[in-house]
Amino acid sequence: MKKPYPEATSALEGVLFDGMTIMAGGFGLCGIPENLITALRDSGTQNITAISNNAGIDDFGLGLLLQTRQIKKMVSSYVGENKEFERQYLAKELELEFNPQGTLAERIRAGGAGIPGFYTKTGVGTLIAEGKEHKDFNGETYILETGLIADVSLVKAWKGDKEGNLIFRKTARNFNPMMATAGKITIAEVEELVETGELDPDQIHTPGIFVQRIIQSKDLEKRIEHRTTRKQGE
Amino acid sequence: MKKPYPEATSALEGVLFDGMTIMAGGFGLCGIPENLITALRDSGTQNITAISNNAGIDDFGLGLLLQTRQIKKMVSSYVGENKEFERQYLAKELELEFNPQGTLAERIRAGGAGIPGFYTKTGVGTLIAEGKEHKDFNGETYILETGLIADVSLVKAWKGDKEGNLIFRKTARNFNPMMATAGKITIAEVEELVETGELDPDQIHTPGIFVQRIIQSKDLEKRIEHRTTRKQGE
Amino acid sequence: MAWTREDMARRAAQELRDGFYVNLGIGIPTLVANFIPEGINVTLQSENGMLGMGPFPTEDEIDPDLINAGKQTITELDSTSYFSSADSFGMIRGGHIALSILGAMQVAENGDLANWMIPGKMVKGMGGAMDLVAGVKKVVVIMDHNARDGSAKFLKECTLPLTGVGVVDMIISDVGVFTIDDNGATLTELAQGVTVDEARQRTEANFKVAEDL
Amino acid sequence: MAWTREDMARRAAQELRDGFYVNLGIGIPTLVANFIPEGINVTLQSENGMLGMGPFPTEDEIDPDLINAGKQTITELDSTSYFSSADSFGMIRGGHIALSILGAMQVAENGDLANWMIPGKMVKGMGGAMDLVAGVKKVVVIMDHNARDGSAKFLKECTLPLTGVGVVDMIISDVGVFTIDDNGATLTELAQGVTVDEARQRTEANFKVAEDL
Repeated sequence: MKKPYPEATSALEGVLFDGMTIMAGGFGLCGIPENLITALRDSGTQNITAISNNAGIDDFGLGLLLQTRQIKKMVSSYVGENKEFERQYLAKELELEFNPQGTLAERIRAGGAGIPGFYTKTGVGTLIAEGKEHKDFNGETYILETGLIADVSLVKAWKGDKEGNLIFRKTARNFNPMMATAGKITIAEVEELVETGELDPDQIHTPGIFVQRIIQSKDLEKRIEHRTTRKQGE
Repeated sequence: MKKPYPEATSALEGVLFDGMTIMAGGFGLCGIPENLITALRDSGTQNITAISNNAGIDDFGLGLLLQTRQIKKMVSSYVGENKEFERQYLAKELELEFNPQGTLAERIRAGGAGIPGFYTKTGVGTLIAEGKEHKDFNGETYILETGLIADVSLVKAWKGDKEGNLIFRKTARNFNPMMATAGKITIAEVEELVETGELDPDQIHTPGIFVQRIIQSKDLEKRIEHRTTRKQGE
Repeated sequence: MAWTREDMARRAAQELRDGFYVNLGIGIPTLVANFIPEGINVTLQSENGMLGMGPFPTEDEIDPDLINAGKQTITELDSTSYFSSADSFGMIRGGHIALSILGAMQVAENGDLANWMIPGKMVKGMGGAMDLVAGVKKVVVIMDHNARDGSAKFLKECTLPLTGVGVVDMIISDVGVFTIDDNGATLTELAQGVTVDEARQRTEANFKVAEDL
Repeated sequence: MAWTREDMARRAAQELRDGFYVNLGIGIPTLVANFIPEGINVTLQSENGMLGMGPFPTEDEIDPDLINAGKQTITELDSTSYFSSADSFGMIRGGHIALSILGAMQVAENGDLANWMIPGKMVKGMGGAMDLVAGVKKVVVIMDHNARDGSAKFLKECTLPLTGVGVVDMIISDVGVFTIDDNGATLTELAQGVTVDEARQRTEANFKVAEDL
């Protein structure tokens, strides 16, 4: 039951299949599993349903899998940064399911926590509510949303140990912790893979039980979408 | 909007009323808000509904409020450690609502997160399921449980800063983080109240938004229920 | 001379109260952070998982792991905490954020909001907007009072797909300020140089006019 | 000579597999930790919010902030992580724990379990038992085969209020081992000195007998 793998390609071995559902962590390009996405592209796996808050940009993140037409369907809250996405979607080559961002996050958390459904007021009275069960609690109306799980979750953390315990850094945390819980198999890439015992047990964001395989990232680019700055002294 | 208060009595001022619902953190006697419980007892507030995993022991924890008959109803998962509780319950002086521990934890988390109801398979086919809505998901039956909130939540953390950011220690974390989110007013007591900026933002378990008042604990006893040891070298 | 974008942002900043936790949308709402009144301490939430958002970084401070919900690089403060997207939207959905300020394509007189989708055009997605308007206690819209073609955006009923039903509490536009509650909409302030008549002309929604105008 | 408590714990330990995450109940199940086979690495979960539970502390190591679900003082390991009760039961309910070993008052031949309540007696509460049996992949019961008055505890149907319906996969008692699946219960092992006849005599439940017995 050794969790560490030498690199992304071997870490994906034996768990991929055409038509599978993948979750990929990240918000925009922040905190995305770069190595694992590249390896998934190179695997040639087809007809993927990808659950990810965004769809990357044309030449980075999940955009890489759109270029190669490996994605059949996206479940996301916002895909505005990707021209190839737009082209495929308008050409009906790609299915798309929009979820409000908080509903998406909660559905993934629910999937990992054995909650098959929960009620939320997000989206009541909008297109999102169509066809969903409505129920009143204390005089307010809510809609039923269901839990989500994935065949494989790909997550990115800052530090990890050989037991699979993970620590995230700043806003690169985002969807990664919930996705780690919602994958039948979860594979993590970390910037620093340390010996078990080096992480403070009170500070572990994702306990190792949720992580089946782990690699240390190589050649991370960590691209920035909107480099916005102020002048020194402002 | 100053959150720090000098001690427990002043921290409770203006938020207590007879018939109120209180959440109190802790598992057994581990991680309980000792100072705040004592101050709540001394306030004389009556007819309290107390949501807490356990009911303390006769002379410690919530047991103090049972001695003084301030609690009308307990919502708990296990109350086996408290003789006074047993006496009052059998004499019908005290109402009791048992929740499976995980359901209780999730109901509190849901209450804080704006989820009025969720489905779980815990308790299906048992007394717990009686009168609750049943629903099938993917061929399995689940029951509907509702979110819980409190007028005031009393929580105990290890460290806190003046913004109300909290860090818990070891298994003293337990129910405290969710209860912090589920109180209309949340009051925290911490072993060490530090200046804002001293806590690592990646390591904060409870963001200050959930904490309205904070005190530094005085004279903590941190009583141990079952002191179980091994011999040196075993 | 109606209000500029800065005027609108400055006016929106007057809705801030000391100790508020606030979420600012992308665009003009972001400018509100520049006009926080003296002595008022507010904490900005970024729904991608941060409380206590600081200013944009200097070139030296740029950190790819630290962005806001608009995917811009930002900085942290002494008070900052980070959390997951699930915890972030638990905070939002659970009603812990006092105020959300965001943009709009259309607002209806009952507070309906449309700001995420134009049928027939490529849809980018609602992001966190539906969660914010459903969960945050008070929702303030900052918008140009009319569309580029001059058509009204404050309407009897929204014609675009909704983001939320009856969620908007206040509109701040170049024309002035409208409040919306169970009794309908009320024009409560006029931008300098704008008359009640002009406000009516540029608005489709029914609204009352506050007595002091 | 039937199995002792230690024998039962030792037999239960054979259900452990390398890499398993396991939750051990209070009482005899706790003893299982003493019999983990050589070369098998298991991680113990404590539902009050800990993964990677270590042994009891020495006097010097006692820490009031570090207890197990039985409220006993314990220690941590290199692999330990701590989390909230909500996260802990998310782990349990979500099916991430491979094996739960716990005690029972009664088990029915279809796997129904009763272990939390005797009507008319003071009820202490179910704690995490209902969550564990509903969420954990495999549930093993360790129990004395008969009650103190000699009555059967492995029954056609439980008479006490249930903890879970059809949740028990295996019973390890002083009599031997029974497995339970969709086809009913099967006696698969006998404790030394116990005959199939004796097992039948001491059991109310219907069960098949494995061919090799």
